Amino acid sequence: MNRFPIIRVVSKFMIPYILLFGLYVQFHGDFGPGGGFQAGVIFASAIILYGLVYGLSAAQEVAPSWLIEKLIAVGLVLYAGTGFVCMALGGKFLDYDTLEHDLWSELPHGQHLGIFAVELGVGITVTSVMVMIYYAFAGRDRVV
Amino acid sequence: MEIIVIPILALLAVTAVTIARIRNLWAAVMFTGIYSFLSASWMLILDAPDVAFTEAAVGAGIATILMLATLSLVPKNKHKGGGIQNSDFETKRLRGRSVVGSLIVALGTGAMLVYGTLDMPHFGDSHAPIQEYPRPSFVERSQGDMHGLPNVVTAVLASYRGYDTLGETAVIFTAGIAVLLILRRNTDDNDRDANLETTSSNGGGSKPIAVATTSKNSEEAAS
Amino acid sequence: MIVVEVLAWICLVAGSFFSIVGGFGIVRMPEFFSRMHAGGITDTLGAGLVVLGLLFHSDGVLPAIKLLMILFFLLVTSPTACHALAKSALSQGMRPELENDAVKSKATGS
Amino acid sequence: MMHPAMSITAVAILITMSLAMIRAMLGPTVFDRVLALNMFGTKTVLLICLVCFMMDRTDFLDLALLYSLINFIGMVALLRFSQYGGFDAIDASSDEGSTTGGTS
Repeated sequence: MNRFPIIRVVSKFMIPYILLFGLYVQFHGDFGPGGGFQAGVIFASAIILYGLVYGLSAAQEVAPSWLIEKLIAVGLVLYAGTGFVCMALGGKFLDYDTLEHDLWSELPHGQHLGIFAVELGVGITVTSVMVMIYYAFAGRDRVV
Repeated sequence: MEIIVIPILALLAVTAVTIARIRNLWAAVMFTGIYSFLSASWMLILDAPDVAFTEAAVGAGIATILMLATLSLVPKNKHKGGGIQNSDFETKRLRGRSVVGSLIVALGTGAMLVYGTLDMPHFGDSHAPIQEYPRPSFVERSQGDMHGLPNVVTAVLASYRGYDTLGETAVIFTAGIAVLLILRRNTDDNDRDANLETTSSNGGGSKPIAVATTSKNSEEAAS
Repeated sequence: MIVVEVLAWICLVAGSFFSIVGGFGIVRMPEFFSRMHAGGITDTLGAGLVVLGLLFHSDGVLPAIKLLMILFFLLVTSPTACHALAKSALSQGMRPELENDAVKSKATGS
Repeated sequence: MMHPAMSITAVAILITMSLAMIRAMLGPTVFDRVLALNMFGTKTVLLICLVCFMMDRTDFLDLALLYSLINFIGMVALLRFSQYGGFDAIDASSDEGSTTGGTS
């Protein structure tokens, strides 16, 4: 889109706000509307906007393909791993009541901590899947 | 509120009919965007802000981009100019051939689905399992269980129904892997030329094999 | 308080007036570039007045800040999209239909 | 707080939405449709703000904020695809893009 300088500048200006809003939805989802899935989609939208305006290779410098591929699995592992940590602490799978702790009072406790970790896993998986689908579409068109 | 609700529902119906009837696929993608806007407003009025949030995040941004990307991968004459008569002809041919069969299949599926709902409790029945089971309900329990987290939807999704959400995340994971397997050509492995030569069945093949197959092909062509 | 109430009424009604005017403009205007002018009215003046009217009704700081942010993003993104739209329409050969060369631009097939 | 002026404004916005939809249906060129869609998005943001105030649930204004951000992405995507018809011709622009980005 190098024929649209205003779009380039405004996109550069908007992307931080979209990323920040995605983080807000991710970490504020326990208190207001939102959660991991929505946050993941918003975060991916910001990266895709960057790719649409500045080109696929620029987006792949920001979020490299190999990293995104790994992150698809990392999110799911984080989710299931929370369940296994609960089992290791003596509860059942995904029983967040075992996550009660008194290490640091600022850190969320028990159920809240479990929800936090699980939503983070969902967010990571959704972000990377959406970005990866975009890469798949865009990269295909470039080769043909 | 009725003064807003009825026009929104009418606009939703008009948009849905337009999406089904319009022949220009680019315009249809834009109308799905309009449908997303309207349904998000409608879900907000129904007091379901989480669903409205999902619709807003997915419908206006990602869904539009992915549908446009799909259209751009389809051969050009399908959605621009001269191809329209061709596709019209296609639908006419299909309509003449199999309208009876598809009608029977559709009606049969519909009848089976209606038959399946006969055993379900009546709509709004106060003795239905969905009203009986969580007693006290999640809304009353979640304040104590969740250290005072106000959003019950998040509590139900991530904690009370944690298994379901794990399954959903696995579905997203699987869908992403499937899209990768179908769509991606390994452009980032520096063997783009090799990839262009070989067929997609051995897309992961290394360079020497690709060269060997191409040389064989050229030999066959020469002989 | 009555002053705030009156101001909110004025802003909301003026915003809805401009919004409807722009809506009729986008349907009734003869060609693309004049329609874009009509769309610009609703996107900036109509939206600004409506959000300003709601601002008078907001109790508390957080809703007011959110409204101001919404207004800010609308005012940034909507004219940008309109500009890019006009530019790509021009680059694809559409020309604004002026009074003295209406015949010529029809001939080029805008 | 159900305010009569808000009801009037909501009805006006709904009328504008239907007018924009008429243009999106008629629209002879693709640009008319994109213009109508852009207008529809702005009007949705306003309608959601109004509904939040009419239901007295101002914490749902996040939704309007999200739409005002996301609507832009949809516009950029539509423009890019109507301009280039695909993802190609991107990488030619990326080098110049870095220099433009540096100055902005």
